[in-house]
Amino acid sequence: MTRFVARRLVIAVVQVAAITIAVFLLIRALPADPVATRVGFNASPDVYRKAKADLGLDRSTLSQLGTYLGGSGTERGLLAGNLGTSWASGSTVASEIGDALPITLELISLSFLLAGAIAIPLGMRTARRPGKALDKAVFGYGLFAGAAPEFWWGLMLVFVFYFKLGWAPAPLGRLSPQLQAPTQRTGAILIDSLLAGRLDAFWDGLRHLILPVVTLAFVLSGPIMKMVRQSMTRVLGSDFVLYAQAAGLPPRQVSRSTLRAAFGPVLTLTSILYGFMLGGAVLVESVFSLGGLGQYSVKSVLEFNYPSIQGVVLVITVLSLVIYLVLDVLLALLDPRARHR
Amino acid sequence: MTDVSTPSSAVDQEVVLEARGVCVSYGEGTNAVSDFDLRIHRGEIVGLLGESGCGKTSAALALMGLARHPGRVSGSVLYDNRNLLEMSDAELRDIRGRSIGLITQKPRQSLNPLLTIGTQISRVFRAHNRVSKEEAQTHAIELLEAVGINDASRRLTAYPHELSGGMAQRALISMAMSSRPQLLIADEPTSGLDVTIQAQFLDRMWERAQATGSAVLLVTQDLGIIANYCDRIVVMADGRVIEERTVREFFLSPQQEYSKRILAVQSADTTTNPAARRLEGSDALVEVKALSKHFVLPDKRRLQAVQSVDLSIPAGHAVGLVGESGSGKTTVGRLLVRLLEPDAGTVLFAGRDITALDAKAFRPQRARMQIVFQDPFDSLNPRWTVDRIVREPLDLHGLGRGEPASNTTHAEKQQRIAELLDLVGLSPDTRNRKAAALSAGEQQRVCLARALATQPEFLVLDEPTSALPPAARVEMVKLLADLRRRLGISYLFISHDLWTVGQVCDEVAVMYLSQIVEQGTRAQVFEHPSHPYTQALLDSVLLPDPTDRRVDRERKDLAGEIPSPVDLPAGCYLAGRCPLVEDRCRAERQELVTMGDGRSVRCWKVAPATRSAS
Amino acid sequence: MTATAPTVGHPKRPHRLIAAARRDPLLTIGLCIVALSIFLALFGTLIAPKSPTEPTGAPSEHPSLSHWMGTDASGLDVFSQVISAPRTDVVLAVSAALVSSVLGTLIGLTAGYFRTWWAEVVMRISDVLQAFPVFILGMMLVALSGRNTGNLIVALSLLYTPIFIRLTRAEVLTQRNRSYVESARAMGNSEWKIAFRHVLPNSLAPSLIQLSVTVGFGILLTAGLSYVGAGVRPPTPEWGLMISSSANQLILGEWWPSVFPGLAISFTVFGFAAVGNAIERRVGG
Amino acid sequence: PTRAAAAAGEITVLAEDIPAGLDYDGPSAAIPTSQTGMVNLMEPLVYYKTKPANSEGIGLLSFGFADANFEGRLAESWTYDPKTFTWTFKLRKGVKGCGGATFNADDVVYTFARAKSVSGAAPIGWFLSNVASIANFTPDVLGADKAKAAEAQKLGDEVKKIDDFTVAIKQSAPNKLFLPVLTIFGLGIFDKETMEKNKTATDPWSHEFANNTNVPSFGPYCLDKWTKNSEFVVKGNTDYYRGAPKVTRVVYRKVPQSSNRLAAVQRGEAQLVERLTPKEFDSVRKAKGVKVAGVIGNENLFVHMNFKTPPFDNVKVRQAVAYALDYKKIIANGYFGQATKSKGPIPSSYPGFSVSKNQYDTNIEKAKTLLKEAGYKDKGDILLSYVSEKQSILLPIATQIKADLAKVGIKVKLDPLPQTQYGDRQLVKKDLQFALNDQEKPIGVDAGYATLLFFVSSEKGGLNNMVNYSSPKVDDLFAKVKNEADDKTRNTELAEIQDQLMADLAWLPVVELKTQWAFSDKLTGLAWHPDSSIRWNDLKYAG
Ligand SMILES: Nc1ncnc2c1ncn2[C@@H]1O[C@H](COP(=O)(O)OP(=O)(O)OP(=O)(O)O)[C@@H](O)[C@H]1O
Ligand SMILES: Nc1ncnc2c1ncn2[C@@H]1O[C@H](COP(=O)(O)OP(=O)(O)OP(=O)(O)O)[C@@H](O)[C@H]1O
Ligand SMILES: [Mg+2]
Ligand SMILES: [Mg+2]
Repeated sequence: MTRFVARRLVIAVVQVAAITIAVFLLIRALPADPVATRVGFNASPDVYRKAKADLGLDRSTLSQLGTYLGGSGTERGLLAGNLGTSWASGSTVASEIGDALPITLELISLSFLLAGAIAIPLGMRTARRPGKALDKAVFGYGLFAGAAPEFWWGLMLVFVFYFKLGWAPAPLGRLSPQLQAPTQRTGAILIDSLLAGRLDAFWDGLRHLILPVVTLAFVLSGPIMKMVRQSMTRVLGSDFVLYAQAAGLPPRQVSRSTLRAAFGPVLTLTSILYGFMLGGAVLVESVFSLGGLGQYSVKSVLEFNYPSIQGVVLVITVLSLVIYLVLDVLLALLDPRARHR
Repeated sequence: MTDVSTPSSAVDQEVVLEARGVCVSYGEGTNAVSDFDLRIHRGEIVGLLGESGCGKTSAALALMGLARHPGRVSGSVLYDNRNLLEMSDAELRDIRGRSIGLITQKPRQSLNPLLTIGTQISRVFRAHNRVSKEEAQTHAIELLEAVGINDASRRLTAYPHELSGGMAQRALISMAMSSRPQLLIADEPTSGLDVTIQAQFLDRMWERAQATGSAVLLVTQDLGIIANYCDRIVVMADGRVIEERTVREFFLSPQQEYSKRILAVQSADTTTNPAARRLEGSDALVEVKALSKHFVLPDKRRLQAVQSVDLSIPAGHAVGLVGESGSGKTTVGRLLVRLLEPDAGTVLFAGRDITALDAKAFRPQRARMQIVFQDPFDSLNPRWTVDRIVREPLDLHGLGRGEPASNTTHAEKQQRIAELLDLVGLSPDTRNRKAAALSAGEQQRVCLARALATQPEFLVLDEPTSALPPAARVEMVKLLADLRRRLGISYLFISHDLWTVGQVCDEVAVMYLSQIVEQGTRAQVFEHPSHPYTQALLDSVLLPDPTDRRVDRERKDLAGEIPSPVDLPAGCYLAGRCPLVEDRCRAERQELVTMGDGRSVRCWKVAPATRSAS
Repeated sequence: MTATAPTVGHPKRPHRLIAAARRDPLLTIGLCIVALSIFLALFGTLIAPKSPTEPTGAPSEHPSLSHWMGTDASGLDVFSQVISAPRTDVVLAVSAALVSSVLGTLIGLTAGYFRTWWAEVVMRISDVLQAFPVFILGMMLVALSGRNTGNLIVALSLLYTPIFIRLTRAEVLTQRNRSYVESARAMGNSEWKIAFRHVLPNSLAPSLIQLSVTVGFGILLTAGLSYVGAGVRPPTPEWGLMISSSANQLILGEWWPSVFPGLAISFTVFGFAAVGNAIERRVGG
Repeated sequence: PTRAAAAAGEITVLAEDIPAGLDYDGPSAAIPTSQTGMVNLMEPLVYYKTKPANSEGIGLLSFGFADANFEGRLAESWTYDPKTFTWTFKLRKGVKGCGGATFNADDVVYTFARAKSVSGAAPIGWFLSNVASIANFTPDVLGADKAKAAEAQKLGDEVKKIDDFTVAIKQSAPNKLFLPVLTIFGLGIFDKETMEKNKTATDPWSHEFANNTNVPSFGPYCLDKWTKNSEFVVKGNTDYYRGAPKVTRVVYRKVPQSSNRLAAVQRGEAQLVERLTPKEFDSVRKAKGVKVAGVIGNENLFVHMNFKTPPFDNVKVRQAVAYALDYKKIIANGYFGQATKSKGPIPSSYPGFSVSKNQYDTNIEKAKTLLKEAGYKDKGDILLSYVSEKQSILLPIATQIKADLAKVGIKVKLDPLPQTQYGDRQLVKKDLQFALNDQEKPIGVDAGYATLLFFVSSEKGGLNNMVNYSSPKVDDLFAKVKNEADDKTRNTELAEIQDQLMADLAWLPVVELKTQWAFSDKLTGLAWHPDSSIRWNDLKYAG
């Protein structure tokens, strides 16, 4: 097991190194740089030149890569753990990602919880009673929920529940404008507000998450439900469940082992979706102005903000690879057959 | 034979379980089991016979009120005068596993892959007995020892996938027996097992039934098992019971057409072989010397599949290769036609070392040697029609015997395909069908036609009959024997079924754990086996004759398990199981020694001679 | 190469498909939608009652007899845009799905059949590609090469190829152990011939199922890319672009320019998903 | 939420972004929302005097170059010595910054020294000083020779502390732009004491601190809380020398979608919102509790045609385009009437503006004739670029223009580009062929500055001639304008320049549009400033 993890880690390091360099080169091939935006049009060519040199863009790509990785002078490089400074705002990329990431994690984690809460019981029930009306309804739901783009669902929900009915808060971010945000500890408002004992902020934060979470959960629950159903059907039809019944084992034990055996594929799918959503939640994030990692990454690309793009790609890729690794470890813990690989 | 004596254990007339009008259905459509009636008495062993898919398993499970997902059971099953099908879940749970035990067809799949054997056994035990976890654990060890698993306490921590099929089956038995059920339902309990292990297992089950007086419902497709172990037989076809008799009556005078047919099949004898004669090495078509092959498993362990095998197959002869599963038969077969590269040793084909040729140069040679695999469906490209399948070798090599492919016209090929189909007894209208639309027997004939297309001189037949239903099996054996006579091809006939080998081959080689342990003419090996393993192997064969039951005679058992090929013992590989074992056996590797009558044996006790300094 | 490339909408045996469709209403609906969307992709711009790229009315007109789905903020006819959009959306998604499936299947086949060191490298690369944030990759590719259909196809294909590699490779890994492969070898076929003539056709099922689903994903991702500003150029009729440029007007009560294209996407993706599902039930078992 | 907002004097302002950084020599100085942060926290030396509000109630400024146009802010009064080109400022006493520091001459000297150091990401302070001809603020500071440049970056006696409350600033030549430049956010005065406290060895001018933490100055507001990318909260500076602001707390929040900002102001969740689309402004004009008001200030919609790329190198093609556009439709459908047809490329509110005698009204026939004369052949490969972030405003207009041009036989494709890419191509690469642009507002409020910025050829020192326009006549005239002391002559020369620009169609001005805001009807005092950033100190909220 340890050897397996170690091997995977080594591969992951190579992968991350490769992607870092690839992205670096890809970015330098982009057709624009942010010098003009930095300086504005009320300036002279000298100023542009100065700003460009400031960003190091006048040097060769290789030497820029060297600086990015190894740092220069007093500035540490990536190898020393420094993601650099955002060209758009001048803050460190690490701190900006540190602000955006918890928002996304909070959003997608809640969405996955909700999606799971819908999909798992329904999937299990329909697996136990295939062909019934509920099964058909749920099947249709699964096909339909995934068919519309999530930002459209989000817009429709905002239109109905905010603009028309006025039930939902404005899609203006994580908290109401006049509410003081709780002291930042984890960056996730719900957790921070509880830590700070700020129930008002907690409820407000929760209210602001309802529509985005419902939107995402709606889209996510389809594939998860399908997988639960499929996996449960397979396990329910398997001989060992039958044998457990034939041996007169208590039902709690039987359903526990059924669940455990059906869990692997569901966990796999969920992890892959979760990894995808780190950057893929951008559409919902922008409909609701949440300012998460996805929005940050899109903004970085639109701004041609090289260090931010680089940083966000790195963070998302590393997180995804870590998720996949954890997934494999979990699968191995769950299923002894997966341990020999 | 007219004397129909009562079975050795007197059947007590007390009814344990009675099924009336049981039906099982899986969703819409016809029932898998309909109107199933059955009565089982105390201490009785009832055999349930029928072809694959006729509903045996469904019926057996229904007796416990169970059905595979998403099946439904109806009718009534009376146990202890109560209808199982109307009981609450709690009551059912109390009966299942405690009063009625189950052993299933697929032992490994029936064990929870995520839990250790120990956990599973003690869970079942604790479900029916108020004991602590520790007590259950101790009991589990006892149970495993009782079914002949050595080192039981270590096995408790093993997961099902770490066990061999035989071991998994035993774990299942110990679970089924843990609460001493009154009725044991055994659903083809030995279908995955080797003959020696099968015999061992059935003996033990029989003994236990005798000892505890519990009844057994034994589901099987094998008349040999029925004849040897059962008191009464129930025959099923298409979900219905078509015949119910005592075993002796059944074998004497089967009533139903179906029963007659299967009985006829099993007792058929096609021994019309040319007289066995031993040929000298010079005119051997295939000559194998010191062949070895190992595989590296994913966990980097080394598995020795074949070890210094010598074999010679004279032109026009059929050599049988028998042995248990995993002994390396298939590997030898694949090495001979160079589907695998050997680690060491040579394969001379018509005097030429084919292992020395490079892959490209060897390819044309393939027209001269072919192989037929065990699973005919798996061997046929599922997307191709029979026509295209049989044409493929013609496209590659032409009509064979040196004729280049480019010289062959389309018409010639069409002609040849028709001939081939006729040769293997397939009707011309199969030509445009795909494999899935053919029966297993027909599929295997297609494989044979394809193999014969280029007029090869040598054919490896790797268990060509074992995936076939009994009737088709006999037909196939007849066909093979017939073809050999007509075409004069040499066979290496691989099988673990001694009967079919006997029908086809002149010579027999017996393999055990990567080595050949005995080799000789059919008569030598079958009639006077000398190696202890060969003896046990022959003894394990269950003949479909209720008057000569294995349980009634003295047996030459092999104890214990086959060692793992990854972790071979130091001395003789059979040492752990052999009745003749001595200290020397455990210390020394054995050599294959040729004896005076031409046969070779790998056992110093049987062939003590000429042991030179190795 | 004799390998039959999977095709959507042109099944090999139409009569069988029709028979299957009759038994399966969901498949019928799916096939109708797919057929309609392909028809519109080919002829949508021709049968559109108004020009989909020029103002043909006042801005933001309500749906009416002259503008069935109203007009958008630029005065373009929404209905004409909705039915012209498959030219972009469906063509783009279908081509991306085809390109990535062919590419992915071939790479997956070679990686799975010839298990050499570079197969391992290919797999690790496709791992990373899958971990790479989709939108950044899409936006960067589009920024690099410009906002046009061809480049979007390349971007989408790059995103979807790893899925097909993975699926095909997994299937090839099981197929290569089947006896028919060994029989073909015993027959004297070369390894390449075995790979392409025997293993490939038998490893297509997962890709075939995935294909239809991928078309749906492609439509959704195209729309998503448009929403974040990396899709095709306006005023090319494209559903996602229509939604994103009209999302602002929802609050002004102008629901029609964003609701209709959203429904169009839903229908189309639903149709492809339904067909994919039917294929799955038939082929995948 | 409305509960909290009800507290009198506290307002929520929504914009598409909040300040990304506060250092005007930093990376975000060009972003309008960042400028809003700077102008509300920092105080200039002098500023324009106010004028009576327009009919919509928006306060205006008295633009010009005379002393009478200006009022003292941190400077109480000033004198100018035309012989030595030296300005002497008497500074205000007793001015306190947010951190408690007291303002004096050192702060002014520090501010200019920092500007000259060009140590920031974008040296705006230096650039403005250079534009105002402050002595020794030459391009030498950016020279390639490091040692020489380092020497040039040191502040000499061009900005000199006379005593604690007197500072003298020397120009190298007379330049009318001196006072106007001092009003600009890019020369706001730092609180030296606090800045110095936060410097580091590698960052002696505290750029990091000013940009990311707080910019210490003497302005009306003090930074309370700043969550980047989310919200920017300020409190009134109770010590502000002009009296504590009436709006005591402002929450400036980022809401990227304009429709969401609109919704928020409609529901009373925000008191002031900026940069809605014209359509959205129009939709709330009659809403209850919400007011919409605006002013035609310095925003124009232009069509840029690149002089280096055919077919636009031909003046007849440019003129044909000008005749082809349907200005009425653009005003009606693009701006909902809140715009007027432009009369020239310079904002009409700027001193020196004059109505050019060359005007182009919609005339399809004339356009067609001109194209024929020009021998125009349509290749269908013209891309009309615009900033994709402004799509909701520009797309309908671009679509209209596309249709108008199609009528005369010019086929164009729309090409929305992200702001950054647009800026890069417009300002650095200068290769946009055909572009639609509504964001060119010269910060120096003067027709002369605008000319220098946009129309003087690069060889003659033109700053940002983005269409590669080059006219000897304009260059010559500008050389005169530059050193012209007499306002009248200067204006005549500028008028001549503007005639020429319109004859050449250096830029095609389409419409002058209103800068608008939507706000609570309880909010009063809104005034327009040339950078379009609201000074929250102007406001009064009776909530
Ligand atoms: N879970 C299931 N769902 C649907 N049909 C099933 C299921 N299990 C069995 N069947 C069908 O019911 C019939 C009887 O199956 P069953 O397994 O009882 O036969 P069997 O005689 O035990 O066959 P075998 O010898 O192959 O074990 C078969 O036609 C089979 O296809
Ligand atoms: N490709 C392979 N990789 C690893 N191990 C293999 C491989 N092929 C065969 N083996 C192992 O080699 C041993 C001999 O296998 P082989 O198939 O030759 O046995 P067999 O006698 O034909 O058995 P069976 O009767 O089950 O067909 C077995 O333990 C098997 O698990
Ligand atoms: Mg069965
Ligand atoms: Mg074998």
